[in-house]
Amino acid sequence: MKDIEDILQKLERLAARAMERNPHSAGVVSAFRPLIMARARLVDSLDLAGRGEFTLDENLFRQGIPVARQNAWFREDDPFAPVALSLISPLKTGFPDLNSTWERFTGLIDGKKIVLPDFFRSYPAGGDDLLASWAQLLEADVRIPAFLASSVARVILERRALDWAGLVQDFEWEKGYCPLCGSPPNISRHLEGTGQRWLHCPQCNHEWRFRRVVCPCCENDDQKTMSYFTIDEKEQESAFGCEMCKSYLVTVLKVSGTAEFDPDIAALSLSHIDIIMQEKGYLPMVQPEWSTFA
Amino acid sequence: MTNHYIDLKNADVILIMGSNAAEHHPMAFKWILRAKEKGAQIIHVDPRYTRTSARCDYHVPLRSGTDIAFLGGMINYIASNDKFFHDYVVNYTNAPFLVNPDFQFNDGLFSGYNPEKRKYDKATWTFQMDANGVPMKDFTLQDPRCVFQLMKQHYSRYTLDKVSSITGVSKENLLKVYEAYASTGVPDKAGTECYALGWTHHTTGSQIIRTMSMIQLLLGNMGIAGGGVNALRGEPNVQGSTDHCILYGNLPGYLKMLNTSCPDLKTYLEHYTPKCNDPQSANFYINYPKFTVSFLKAMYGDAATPENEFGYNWLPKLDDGKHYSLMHLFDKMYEGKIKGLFSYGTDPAVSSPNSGKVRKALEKLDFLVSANIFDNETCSFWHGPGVDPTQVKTECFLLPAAATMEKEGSQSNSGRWVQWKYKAVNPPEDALAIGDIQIRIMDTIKALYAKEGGPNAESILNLKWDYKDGKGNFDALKVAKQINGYWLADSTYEDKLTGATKDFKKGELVPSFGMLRDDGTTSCGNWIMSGSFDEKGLNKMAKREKDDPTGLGLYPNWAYCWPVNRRIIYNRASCDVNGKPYNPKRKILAWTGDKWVGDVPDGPWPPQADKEKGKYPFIMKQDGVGSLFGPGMVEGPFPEHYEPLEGPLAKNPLSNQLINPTIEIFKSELDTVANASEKFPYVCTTYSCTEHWCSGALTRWQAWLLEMQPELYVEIGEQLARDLRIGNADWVHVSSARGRVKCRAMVTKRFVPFKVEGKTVHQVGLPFNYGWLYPEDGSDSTNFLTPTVGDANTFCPEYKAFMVNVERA
Amino acid sequence: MSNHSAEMIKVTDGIERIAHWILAATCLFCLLTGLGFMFHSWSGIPNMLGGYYAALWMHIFSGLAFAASLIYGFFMWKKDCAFEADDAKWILNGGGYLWPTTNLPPVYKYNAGQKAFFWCIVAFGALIVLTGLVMWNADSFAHVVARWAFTLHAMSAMVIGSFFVVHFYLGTIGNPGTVSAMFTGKCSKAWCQTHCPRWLEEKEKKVA
Amino acid sequence: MEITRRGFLALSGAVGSQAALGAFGLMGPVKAYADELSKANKVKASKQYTTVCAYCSCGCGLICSVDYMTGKIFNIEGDPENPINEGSLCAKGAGFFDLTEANKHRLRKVQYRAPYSDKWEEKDWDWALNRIARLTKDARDKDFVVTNEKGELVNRTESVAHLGSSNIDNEECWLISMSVRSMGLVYIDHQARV
Amino acid sequence: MKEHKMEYVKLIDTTLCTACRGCQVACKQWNENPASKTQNHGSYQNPQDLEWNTWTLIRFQEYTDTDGNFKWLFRKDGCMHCTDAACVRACPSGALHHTDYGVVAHNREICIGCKACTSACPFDIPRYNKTTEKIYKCDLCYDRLKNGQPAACVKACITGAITMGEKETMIKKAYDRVEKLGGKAVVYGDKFVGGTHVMYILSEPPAVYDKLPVKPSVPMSVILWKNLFKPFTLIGMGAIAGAAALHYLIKGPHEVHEKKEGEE
Repeated sequence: MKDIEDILQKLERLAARAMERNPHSAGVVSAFRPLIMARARLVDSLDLAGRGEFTLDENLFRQGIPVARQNAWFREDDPFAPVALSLISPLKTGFPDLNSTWERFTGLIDGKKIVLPDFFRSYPAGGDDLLASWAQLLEADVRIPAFLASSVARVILERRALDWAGLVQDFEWEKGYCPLCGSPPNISRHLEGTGQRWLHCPQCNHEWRFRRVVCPCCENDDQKTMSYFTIDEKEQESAFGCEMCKSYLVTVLKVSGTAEFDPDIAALSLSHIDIIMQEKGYLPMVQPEWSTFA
Repeated sequence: MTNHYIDLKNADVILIMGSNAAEHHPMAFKWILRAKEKGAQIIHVDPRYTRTSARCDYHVPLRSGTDIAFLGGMINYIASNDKFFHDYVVNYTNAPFLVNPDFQFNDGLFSGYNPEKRKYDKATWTFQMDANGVPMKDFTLQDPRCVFQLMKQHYSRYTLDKVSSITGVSKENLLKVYEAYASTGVPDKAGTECYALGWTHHTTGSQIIRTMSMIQLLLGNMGIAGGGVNALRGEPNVQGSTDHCILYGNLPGYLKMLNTSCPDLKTYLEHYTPKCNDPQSANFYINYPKFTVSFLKAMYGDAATPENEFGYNWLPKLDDGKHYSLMHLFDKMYEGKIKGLFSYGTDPAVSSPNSGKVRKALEKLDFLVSANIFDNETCSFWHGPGVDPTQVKTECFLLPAAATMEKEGSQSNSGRWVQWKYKAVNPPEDALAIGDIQIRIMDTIKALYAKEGGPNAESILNLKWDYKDGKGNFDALKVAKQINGYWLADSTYEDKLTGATKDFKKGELVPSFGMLRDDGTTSCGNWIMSGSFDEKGLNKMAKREKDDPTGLGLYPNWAYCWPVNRRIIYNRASCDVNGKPYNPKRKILAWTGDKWVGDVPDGPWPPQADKEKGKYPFIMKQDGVGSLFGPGMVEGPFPEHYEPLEGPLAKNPLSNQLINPTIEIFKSELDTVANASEKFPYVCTTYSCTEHWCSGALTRWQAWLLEMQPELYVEIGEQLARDLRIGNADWVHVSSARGRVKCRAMVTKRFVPFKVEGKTVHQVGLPFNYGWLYPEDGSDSTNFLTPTVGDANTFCPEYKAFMVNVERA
Repeated sequence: MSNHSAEMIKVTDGIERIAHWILAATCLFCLLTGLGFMFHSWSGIPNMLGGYYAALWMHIFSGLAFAASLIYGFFMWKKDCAFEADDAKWILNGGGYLWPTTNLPPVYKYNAGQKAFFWCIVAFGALIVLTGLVMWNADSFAHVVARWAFTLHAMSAMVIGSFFVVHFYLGTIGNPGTVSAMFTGKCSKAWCQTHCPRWLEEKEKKVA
Repeated sequence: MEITRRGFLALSGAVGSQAALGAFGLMGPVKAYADELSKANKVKASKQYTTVCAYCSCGCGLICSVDYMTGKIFNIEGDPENPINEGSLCAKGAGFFDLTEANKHRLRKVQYRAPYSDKWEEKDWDWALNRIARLTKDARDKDFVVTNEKGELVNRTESVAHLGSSNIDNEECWLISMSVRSMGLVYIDHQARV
Repeated sequence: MKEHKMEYVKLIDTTLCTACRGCQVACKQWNENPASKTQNHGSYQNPQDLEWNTWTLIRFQEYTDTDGNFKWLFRKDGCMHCTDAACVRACPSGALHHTDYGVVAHNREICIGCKACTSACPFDIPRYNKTTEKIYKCDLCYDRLKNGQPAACVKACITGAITMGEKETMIKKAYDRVEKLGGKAVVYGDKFVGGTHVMYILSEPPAVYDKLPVKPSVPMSVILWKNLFKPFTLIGMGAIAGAAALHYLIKGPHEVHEKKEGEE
C-alpha cells in the first residue's frame, strides 16, 4: 500500500485539477475535500478488531450474495464515536454554515445522547426513526445525521473492505452491485486501451469490473435499450442510461489504468451530469453524496 | 481449426509452417507469444524470413512446394526413433488395421492408377475384413501388412539426405525441428501446428495438411488442449461461408452435392451413408439421411413431401467426375459458355490465378452483377488497362453493399466460434445488406417465373422464401432459426443411452442435431449449426458470459461453437481408454463413471474401455479412429511428395512421378506451363502483407495503410540481385510463362538460395494486394504470373510455387 | 585660438559615411534583435517589432544589408588599415589610452587599435554572416555544420558586440572631436595632428 | 435475498429534491452549468453496439458508438469482454472506422454500365432488380439442361455462375447457397477455395 | 517534503515488437497527421524517415550478428523526451519546454522555425515543415496524459511491446525483463541526458541499431553556445561599457592638444 503521504498528495493534486477543469463545481469539491482527506487518513490509521474472522461461502458468493451479507457488518467494539468525532473538524472547515450543528453533534455524542452503535447494530435496515430523533436533538434536517452515519459507515467499511477484497480476488462476480458490501455503484470509469468498465462502490470504496453493454441495475442486456450521454468537447465526461429501469450512472471515459484517479472527487466534480440526467427523468442508482447539501 | 485461437496459449511447442501469423493474424500471434512467455518453443518454417520469424525461437527456410518432403522426413524420424505415443496410436488410430494385400506402392504411384483418366481406382485401398465385416487388427503393430508398418516403410524413403536435397534445408535444421516437435509425443506435452494459405496453395495442398494430421496422431496431439491442426484462415466469415457451402460440390452442412449416379433420394442416401459393423464405432454420419431430409424440408418447406422425395429432383445434379470450381468457371467463361456472373463481395480479377485469362473471360460475359462496399478491379474490368470499353458488350451492375457493422447477423471465426453481430447504423444512402439484395433479386425472379414459367420452374416457385420482417427487409434472426431447424410435428425424443424422453411441439426449435429426423418431421438448414438456439429460442450465438471453468480458455458460454458448442474437436482422445485425462495439468475432459465433465464431449457414450456401450473417440470417422491410412484422398492413402506443376526440377528425386498424378491440367492457349526451363529459372511464391488484406480491395482505399505499403514489390535475395545486377528499389519485370508484372525490387537477406539436388535454386516472392484501379500508379495484379492449376481434391490454386524470370525494367 | 587650429579638415567623404552608418545601423539592429532571441528576458524587443516571427525576418534582412555594407566597407578601408611595423609599438604602449606615454609612433590614418577593430569586425562579420546563412536553412546542411553555425554565430555576436561598445566609446566621448568625422566628415586640424599626423602631412604636402 | 436497489444509502430524504437546505448554495453554480449545457444541447446521446471485425478470421470483438441524433458512428473500439482480443486491436482493426461511410470511397448508389458504354450511370433499385431478373431468367432458360446426353435428369444451367463471398454473414451465405441452387446453378464458388 | 512529481516512462520492448505498425497508424489517427505520398524504396520501412507528419516510425533493419545468425531488428523511432533535452536548451523562443510527467512538449504558436533544435537533438528527431515554418515532433500525447489516458501508441500495441507507467516501476520492469532475456539484451535510455522518458529494451548492443546514438549527449556546440557565449555576450558588452565609463572618469577623454610649433 502506498504510504499515506503519497495518497494525500494524490488527492490534493486531483482535487486541484478537478476544480480547475470544472470551476462550477469547485465549491462542492473544496467543501468536501477536508472530509475526503480526513476519511483517507482515518482509513489508513484505523485498526479494527476481528480482522481474520471473515468467512466466505463460495457458491453463495457465486449466486450473488456479497461478503458483507455473509458476515456481520459491524462489531459492537467498532470505534464509531472516535471516528465520528474526528470527522467533525473537517466538516466544520468544509461546511462552516453548519458549525452550530456540528458543535451540538459533538456535545450529544460526548453526552452519550446519541449512541451510534444502536444505529449500526441493525445496519443497513431502517434506522429512520432513530435518525429522526437525532435530527430533533440536533435541530437539523434529518439528512444531516443520515450523512454523518453514512460517513462513519464509509470509513469503517472501507477499512474492513481492504481485508474482504483479498477474499474475493479470484472469484468471478457478474453482478451490478458491490461484491463486498452490496451497494449499487455511484460512478464508473472505462479503462483506455482495453475499454474495461470498472464500477465504484460509494460505501466501501471498492472497484469491481462489470460487462460493458449491460445495465448494472437491472442487468438488461438488450443493446437497443441502453443509451450513453457525452458532453461535447469533454469526451471523458459521460453517463450511462438504461431505458428499462430508467436509472443512470455517471461514467468517466478513457482513463488509463496507471493514471491517478479518485472516484469520489470525480463524482463530486461531475455533479452537473447528475443534474442533467435527473432532469431527463433518470434515477441515480444510489444517492449522490452532494445531495445532502444540495 | 480443430482447436481455436485462445487454445494456442496451452501449447508447449508451436510449429508455424505454411503461415505468416505475426503479419496476417496478429491476434493469433498474441496468443502464440503468451505461450512463448510460458516457455513454449515457437518454430517458423517458411521460404522467407518474415516478421513472424523475427519473434520465433528460430526460422528454417525451405523451398516452396516441398512441405510433404519436410513432413515426410519428420514421420520417418518419429517412426524410426520410436517417438510416437504408443497408447494413443494403438487405440485411437487405424495403425493396427491390416491392409488389403493387393494394395501396392512403387515408383510414386499407388495401385489402381489409370493414366488416361489421371484417376485411381480405389478398389485395393481397403482393409482386410474379418467374418462380421470389421477390419482385422494387429495391436502389436508388427504385421508387415498393418498400416503402421506400411507407413513406416513408405516414409523410410524420406531419409535426411534425400529430404535435405529436395527442400534445400540443411540436415542440422531438419534434425533440430524434428527433435523439438517430436518431443511432444508424450502425455504431458502438447504440440500444435498453425498453417494458412502457405499450405493450401499447392497442387498437393490437401495431402500436406493430411501429413501434419498423421504427425499429430502419431504424437497424440489431436483432440488435446494446445494441440490439433489449426488453419488460420484469411477472411472474416470464410468458416461460415464454407460451412454453408457456397461451393459447387457441397450442400450446406458439407452434404455431398447431387450427381447423376444417384438419380433418386434413396440411392443418394445409400451411396453417401457410411456403414460400419464395429459396434464401438459411433460412425456419426450414419445420421446422414436425417441431415439431408431436414435440409430439403428447410429449403422447400411444405412443398417437400415424402412423395416427391422432398424435392430431391428439383435440385440440379452434377455430372459424375466433372468439376465446377472457380478455375473451371473461368475456363468455361473464357470459352464463352457462361453468360451471366453474380460477384458478391469478391475481386476475382485480382485474386484468382492467371489474371490475364480471367480478364479476357470477363469480356465474354453478357451481364455481370457485382455487390461490394468499394469498387474493385472486377466490377470495373471493362475500363481496365488494355481493355477498350467500346468493344465490351457486358452489361454491368454495381450494387452498393452494407459493411459488417451495418447489418445484423452471425459470423464464424476460423476457431468455429459463431459470434452474433448487432446492427450499429444503417448503410449509407442506397446501400443494402447482401441479404436484402439477394431477397429482392429472388423475389423479382420468383415473380417472373410465376408469370411466365420456365424449365424446372417448380424449384424456384416452391423455394421457401419468407425471410422478411414486418417492413419487408431481410430478417437475419428468422434465417438463423431456419438454419437451426424446427420441429414440424409434435414428437417425443427418446435418448437411447439414458432412456429419458422429452416432448416437443410443432414449431419449436430443435435443440441439437442428434434429434433430427429423416421422415420430414424436422427441418434444419444446416445440421452442424443446429443447436445454436435452445428450444425456447435463446440465441446462443449472442451469449457474452465470460466464465472459463477449465481455465484453458474454452469460454463455453461465449458465443456458440459448432458442433454442439464443442470447443475442441475429438476431445475424447485427450483421455485414455478408461476416460482418465492423459495430462491432468491440461484437463479438458474426464469421465466420472457416469458422465463426461469439462468441454462438450464427442458424444455422450462412455469411454472405449466399456466394451458394450463405449465408443471410439473419432466419432465422425467411419471406423471411429484417426486415419493414418486415408483412402478418402484422391491421390493416395499415404501423402507422397510430388513437385509443383511448374518447378525447378526435371525429375522428382523420390520417384518417376514428377507432378501429382491426379491433378487436372487446363489446356486453353493461355494456360502455358514452363517446368524446369532456362527461360524461367527462379522459384516464385505470392503472399500478402500486414498493411493490406487479401486483394487489397478494402485496404488500398485507406491512406494510412497505403502509405506504409504503397507499391507492388518483389523480394529478391542479395546473391541473386548481385548476379542480375539489380539494385535495391530498381524497377524490374517479373515474368512467367503466362504474363508479366512491373514492380520494385526489394533486395533482402531474408531470401537465401537453396541447394536442391546439387544445384543452387533461387527463390523470389511478391505480395498480391495490388490492382490497377487504385492507386492509379500502383502496378497490376501479381496473378498475371500464376498458373491455372489446383489441388487434386479441392482445386485450391497453386499460387505458392511456380517459376519466373526477373530482369531490370 | 587662431583660425589656423580651428580649420576643419575633410577626413571622410560621403560614400564612406553612408557605408559606415549602414554598417553600424544594421549591426546594431541585428545585435539587439539577436539578444532578443537569445534571452527570454529581452523578449520585449522582438515583441515590440511585432512578434518573434516578424523580428526574425527583419533580423535576416538587416543581416544581409550588414553583409553588403561590410563587403563594401572592407574594400574601402582595407588599404588604410593594413598593419605597419610600428603598429606593434603603438599597441605595446597601450595606444596612449591606458597609461601615459610619450613614444607613440606617429599614426598614418588609423591607429593600431582601429586597425585591429577593422580586421576583427571583418573577420567575425564574415563569420556571423556565413553562419547566419547556414542557420537560415539549417535543415539542408549536415547536422554538425548546422549545430556549430548556431554556436559560432553567438560567439561572433559576442565579439562584435564587445568591439561595438569599444568603438562607440572611443568614437564619441572617448576621443572628443572624432564623432564629427562621421557626421560632417570634417575634423579639426588639431584632431588630425593628434590622431593622424602622418596622414595630415601627406595631405598638406599634396595640397601644397 | 433481494437487496433493495433504490436508495440503499438514501437512509431518508427524497431523491433529487433540491429545495431543503439550499442555504448553502453549493449546488447553485453546478445547476446553472447543467442548465447551460442542456440548453446549448451540448449533451450528445449515443448508443453502443457490439460487432465483429471484418478483416482476418480471428473474430475480434468491436464496440461501435453511434450518435443518436445523426445516426452516424463516431467511434469504434475493441470489445473488452471478447476473450479473443480482450479490448485490443491490430493496425487494420484499429483503422476499422475507415470502412464506415466516413470513407468517401464507399459505394452509395446503384450504378449501371450499358453495353459498350464507357461510364457508370446511376439507377434506382427497382429498375436494376427488374433488369437483373430479366437477364438471369433469359440466360438460365436459354441453355437450361433438363437431361444430359446420357438422358439422366440433371435440371441445371451452366450459363449463369455465382462467386462470393466469405466476407458476408452466415445467414446471407445460407440464403445465397440455397437460392442459387434453386435456380439450378452449378458454377458456384467463392474465396474459401482461393 | 519534495513535491513528488509524477513522471511517466514509455518502455519499448523491441523483443516483443512484430512491426505490425499499429502504433504508427494510431499516432497519425490521434494527431490527425495526413499520410504522405510514399514510394517503395526497397524496404518495408515507409515513410522513409520521421517527417513533420510522421512522429513515430518503425525502423526495419536486416542484421547478421557477430556469430553469423540473421536477425530482423525493429525499432520504434520517435522523440525520447530527455530529462536534459538539448532541443529545449537550444530553443531560443522557449517553444520546446519541459512539462510535468517528464514530457518535452512543443508550443507551436511561439515556435519561430529557427531550426536550432533539429541540429541540436542528439537523436535527430525534430522535423521542419517548409510551408508552416514550424517544427513537429512526438509530444508523448501530452493532452491524453493530462486526461489520464495512455499515449495513442501504447493503447494500440497488441503484443504489449509498448507499455507506459510510473518512472521507477518501468525502469525496474525493464531491468527485470533484460535479466530474464539474458544474451546481449540491454536497457537503453536511463544512463544519459539525465535519463529519457522513452526507453528501449534492445536485443542487440545499441551500436548495431541504425540512427541510434551509442552515447547521446547534449552536443558541445549547444553547451558552448548556451553556457559560454550567450552569457558572455551580455557580460562582455557590459564589462567593456563599464571599463569605458571608468576609463572616461579616471583617464578622461583623450583630448586633442594644440600642436605647438615644432612640437613633434
